Amino acid sequence: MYLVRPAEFADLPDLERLAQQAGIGITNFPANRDRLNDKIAASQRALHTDVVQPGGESYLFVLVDTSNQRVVGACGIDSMVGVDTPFYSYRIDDVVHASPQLQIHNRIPALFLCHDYSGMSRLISLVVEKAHQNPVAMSLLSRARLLFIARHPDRFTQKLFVELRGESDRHGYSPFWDALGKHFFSMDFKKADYLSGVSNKHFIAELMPRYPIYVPTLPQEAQDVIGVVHEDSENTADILLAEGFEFRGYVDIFDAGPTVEARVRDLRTITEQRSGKALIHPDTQSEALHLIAAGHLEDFRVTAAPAEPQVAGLAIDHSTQERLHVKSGSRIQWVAL
Amino acid sequence: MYLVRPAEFADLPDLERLAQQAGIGITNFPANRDRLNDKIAASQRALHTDVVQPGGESYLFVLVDTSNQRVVGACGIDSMVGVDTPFYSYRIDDVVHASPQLQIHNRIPALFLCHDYSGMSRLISLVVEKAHQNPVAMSLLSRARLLFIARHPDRFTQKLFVELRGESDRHGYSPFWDALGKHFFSMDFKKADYLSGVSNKHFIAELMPRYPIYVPTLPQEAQDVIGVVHEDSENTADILLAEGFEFRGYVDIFDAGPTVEARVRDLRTITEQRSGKALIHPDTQSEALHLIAAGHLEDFRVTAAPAEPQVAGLAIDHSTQERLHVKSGSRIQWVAL
Amino acid sequence: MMVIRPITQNDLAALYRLAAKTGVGFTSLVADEPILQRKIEAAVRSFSLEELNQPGEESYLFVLEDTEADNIVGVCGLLATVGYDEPFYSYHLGMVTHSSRELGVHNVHPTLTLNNDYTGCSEVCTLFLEEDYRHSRNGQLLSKSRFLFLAQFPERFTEKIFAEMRGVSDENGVSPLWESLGRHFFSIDFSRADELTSLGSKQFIAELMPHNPVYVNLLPPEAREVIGKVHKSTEPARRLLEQEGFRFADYVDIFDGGPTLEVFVQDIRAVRESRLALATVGQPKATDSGTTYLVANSKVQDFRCIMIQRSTPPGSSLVLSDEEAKALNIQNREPVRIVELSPYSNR
Amino acid sequence: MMVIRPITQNDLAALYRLAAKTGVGFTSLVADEPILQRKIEAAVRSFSLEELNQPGEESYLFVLEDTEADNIVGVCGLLATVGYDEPFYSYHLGMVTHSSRELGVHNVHPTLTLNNDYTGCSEVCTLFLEEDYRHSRNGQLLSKSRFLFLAQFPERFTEKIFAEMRGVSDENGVSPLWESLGRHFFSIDFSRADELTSLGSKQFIAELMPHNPVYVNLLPPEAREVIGKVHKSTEPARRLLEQEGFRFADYVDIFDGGPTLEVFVQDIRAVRESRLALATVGQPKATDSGTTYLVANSKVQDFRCIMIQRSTPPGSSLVLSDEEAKALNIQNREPVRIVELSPYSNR
Repeated sequence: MYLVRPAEFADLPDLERLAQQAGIGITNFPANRDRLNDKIAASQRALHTDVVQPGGESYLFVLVDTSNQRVVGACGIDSMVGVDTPFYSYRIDDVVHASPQLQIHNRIPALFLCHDYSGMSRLISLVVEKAHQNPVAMSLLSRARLLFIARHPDRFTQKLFVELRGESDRHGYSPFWDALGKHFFSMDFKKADYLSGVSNKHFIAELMPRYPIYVPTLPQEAQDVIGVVHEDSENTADILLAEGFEFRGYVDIFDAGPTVEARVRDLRTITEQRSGKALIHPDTQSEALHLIAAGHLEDFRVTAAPAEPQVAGLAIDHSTQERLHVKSGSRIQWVAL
Repeated sequence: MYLVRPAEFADLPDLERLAQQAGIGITNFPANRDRLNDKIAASQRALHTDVVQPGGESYLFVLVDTSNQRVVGACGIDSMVGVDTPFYSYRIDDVVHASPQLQIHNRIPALFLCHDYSGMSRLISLVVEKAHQNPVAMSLLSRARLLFIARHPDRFTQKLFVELRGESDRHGYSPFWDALGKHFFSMDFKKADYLSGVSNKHFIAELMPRYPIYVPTLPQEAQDVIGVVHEDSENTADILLAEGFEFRGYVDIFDAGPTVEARVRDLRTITEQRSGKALIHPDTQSEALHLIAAGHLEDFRVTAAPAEPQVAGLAIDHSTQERLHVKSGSRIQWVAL
Repeated sequence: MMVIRPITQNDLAALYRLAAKTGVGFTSLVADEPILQRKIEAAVRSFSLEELNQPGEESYLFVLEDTEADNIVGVCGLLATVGYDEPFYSYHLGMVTHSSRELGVHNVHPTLTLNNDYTGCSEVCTLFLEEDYRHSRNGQLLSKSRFLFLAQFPERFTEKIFAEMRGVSDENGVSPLWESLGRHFFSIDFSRADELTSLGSKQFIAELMPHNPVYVNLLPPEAREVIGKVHKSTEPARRLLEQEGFRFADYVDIFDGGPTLEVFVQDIRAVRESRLALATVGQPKATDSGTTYLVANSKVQDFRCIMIQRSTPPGSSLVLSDEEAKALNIQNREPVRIVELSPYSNR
Repeated sequence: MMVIRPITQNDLAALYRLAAKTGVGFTSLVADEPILQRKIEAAVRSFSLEELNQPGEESYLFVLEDTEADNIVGVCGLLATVGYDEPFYSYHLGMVTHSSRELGVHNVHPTLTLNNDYTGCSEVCTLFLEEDYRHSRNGQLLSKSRFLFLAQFPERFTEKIFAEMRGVSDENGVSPLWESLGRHFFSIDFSRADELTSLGSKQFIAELMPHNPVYVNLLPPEAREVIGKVHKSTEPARRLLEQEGFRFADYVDIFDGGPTLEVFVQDIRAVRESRLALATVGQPKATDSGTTYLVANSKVQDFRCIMIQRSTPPGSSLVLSDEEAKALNIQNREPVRIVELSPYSNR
């Protein structure tokens, strides 16, 4: 079985191993021990602080294989991006050029550098070990964050967004980067990708194009990957789209991977979640898997288990009860998987 | 009592009188007999055509005082703007300029000429004679259009927008125009306003600024009216906001009046409307006023009358029945006023 | 003798014959009789204005006549102002720098920005000489005669003047810059765009061209290379103008990327060094050796310009032969303007 | 005698004294010892490079010395290139035209566009002369001596060179253009922005300034009027450069709107008309009447430039007095470069 809980310092070695497997294109999860340690520290700090509105806190969660207590996945939430330095994206906007005289009506897509997502909460870096990339684990890890948000709405903004990894091959070659970013950064994709994970991002403001880039003037292979999700992230993308996240024409400035967004209140997990008491039935008959969450902040835990919604609450079995550290009658949240 | 129905050619003299009273700033309702005649003709043509998707049709409705059968108001719907020539607006977008070194983070609003509303349905030109500007008549005329859209959804887009008249004084002086448009059009506001109602609008593309206008560089009095509704249109604005229309940062290119938009399915009139049979009760007791619509296309009629929702349908009285040209058991739509 | 004079109504057939020989990419002279007729009429009207205090919409068109063969063999022109009747577009080749001290990166990005910066400026335009006459410095006479007109009548032109140079295209008229840039925005062929422009219809440029700067480094190499370069056949014309003081000021043609050269009229060598002299009709010492000079009279409607040779530099007076005086359409003691045909010829 | 020579390490105190007298708006010379020390070191290093094939990051700083009073009274400079160490910003004053044939409307809108177009270009910079010495053509000597250096060492500079002119501001240092435009984007005072720039910190300009063209006609009249205008005190300097061939090429300062003047080095009058002559140390006929000439030696590190007067134009050799030869730091038969101090003085 799986459990999602906030990351702890003891998880560091496991997280480092995960990050090494993740590879290029996951800028928020760099294989750098210090940075990972900082991320855990930041998350712990956020969980122990009395927060009344989002202000740049970041939360890191881990997916635990309860059979051996190993960390096999991680994900996070930034309560607000763009607090210190603006958060950059390209907005794809059509520039309309029409000549009635020539009966030409051209809609020319162009990339506009913008910080439209500055000030918004972001779901980040869903990473799961290959062997555990099954639908239950993936869905649990992804949606557990939304249950956390539902439980602590004041800590996040009303809208959320997620960046999906764009096309690049295993050597880190990105056709989009090669056609565009390279000219402005004078470095390779790997390095820019790494820097944007570890540096203060000033360099983006300093080096990025100030004027819109007309898409048709880019080489065809670069045009072809704009807004396209990396093969490895297709599962993640499917889960998010099923949740109600939508692509609104924003892409990553490095690899042109799409950004998807949604209002918290429109998300399937949020609208369908119920809360009530934990009812302990040793022999719960139901086969219907549920995501079940309990606890606040540092004690927040989510698992996926068979359960039976009843009028008084949710019927769960003993092992689920133990995983969640709840007693009979404890307040829990749940949603069908 | 009042009735809303599609405009007919016989309404032309009344409409001309109304347009003269409306004055400057209502570019879609110019006091020009030929243009008004064209508008009626276009509406009649649209109503008699088999339309499967919006394609630029326009519909014109009149508000009739049934006590004397005089036309005392008008409004319309364009099924899709920007079909022949783009539909222009200014989008107000913040340009973010930040210097970490100086600890300055400026958000500078700028006006971007755009055609973001091209291809969308528009509610237009709500004009009501002064003596009839009471809440019932205003609300009836405004919301009757929405019931028409509900009845004929394929004829309109999923989103609607309305332009609200911006600030200008009785002499047609607009501080925004004076600071901005004047420099680009080399004519006065009155003339530009008139031209944009009667001409093909090419001149807007030809003469408007191609680069964004930084708002703080405009004179204060021009800045002050950006997105501000003209005093005379405040009632109209209130009705639309109550319906669920929202301001999304778009303003008129001439007078900077705000544009409001909504998804059809989110509007109060749409979500609250019910349909069922007309139940004729000679002595309906209810005092609750309802908007009641009947008929399709050229036979579409809406009135406001006391009525009583029942399980089988809506109980209405005889005079209402007559105004709507319905029989007992006819299919009608209604919504509480 | 080879004589430069204003075009007249009688020159339509000759002008049409020349226009037919110009070929693709020569937008200022197309073989279309009504257009050429209008050009001639505008020129005749412009030359007929004896008093002018400032440049307006005048266009001056001159022809080179072989008086012995009674043949018009070349044409050149001056426009008092461009851009008022129809917008005049160029790309400005600018730069944007980005640097990050933290990363030690410093990038300079050249950009192309659409503009109308030459609006209201005078233009040196329309130069064509028949193939058979491309010898004996006829090309120089044709091109530089205009500078004596400028020197004599500066009030008819703006302080700055420019010339557009034909850009690079291959034998089929395919322009690398157009293929990589313009085509995306126009959805029409280069030749069609060229044709529309030559017919004086330019609104479509504003409507279709990109209004934001285009980053040159994002264009393919073959397009980058031709920005600011002239067509091989235009290289001599470019050198000639540069010797006279014209300079590339980072403006290029929006279609083929050909350079625009500009100069302040008073800085043109042939203007700055030209001087007035009184003509004495008589027997000049030697007229077939020594330095070659351009000589022009000081008339507008009856403007004439010829080349002469003298072995001693003329001073405040200039002895002209009967034939020369006749070609210049002047009497004894009339003022003429004179300058060495080429720079450094007086050193 | 008044002599121009390269600055040396010993001139720090004198340079500081001069810098303290320059006042607000003179960003290239601020009274800050470490900064001035660095400037001197850079100049000494630049002059010490005997062989150079292309311009790099050299900066040349010259002083004007009154050898009798043993006093440094002026300073002037040349930069080999700008914009590489720190971005160099200007506004380009361009035009956008809009016309509607249907309505018969034709509008020309001037625009200001932020750019780095001068990146990599040489600059004529830092000119300051003590008040007491503003006579006897000392200002001309100070300014124009640089042109002889340019003429002698063109490989150390770019083909084009420019000079920034101080723009309009009132007695309190308030600039009308800044108040109407820059202030909205900076949220800091003009003097603070000016200070930051003079400290060599320009990243904030890219970060804060508008990247889209600004329509000049939307600015208040007092701001429009000063675009491309010089401060009253700078008018003589502007005239002097214009006489030498510098021209306003539609670039202005991003803070105060002061004009940038530019020219191709070979088109500078004092460069074009300068020539080499062999110096003969002896007894010149008269040294206190006739035409005034600038004379410079042909050395880099030991560059010297003085003014002399001669009543007959010097030819291929030039007779210099002992004192003059000593001031120029030359021996008999060494080559010197000479040019008339002012244009037209040789007509």
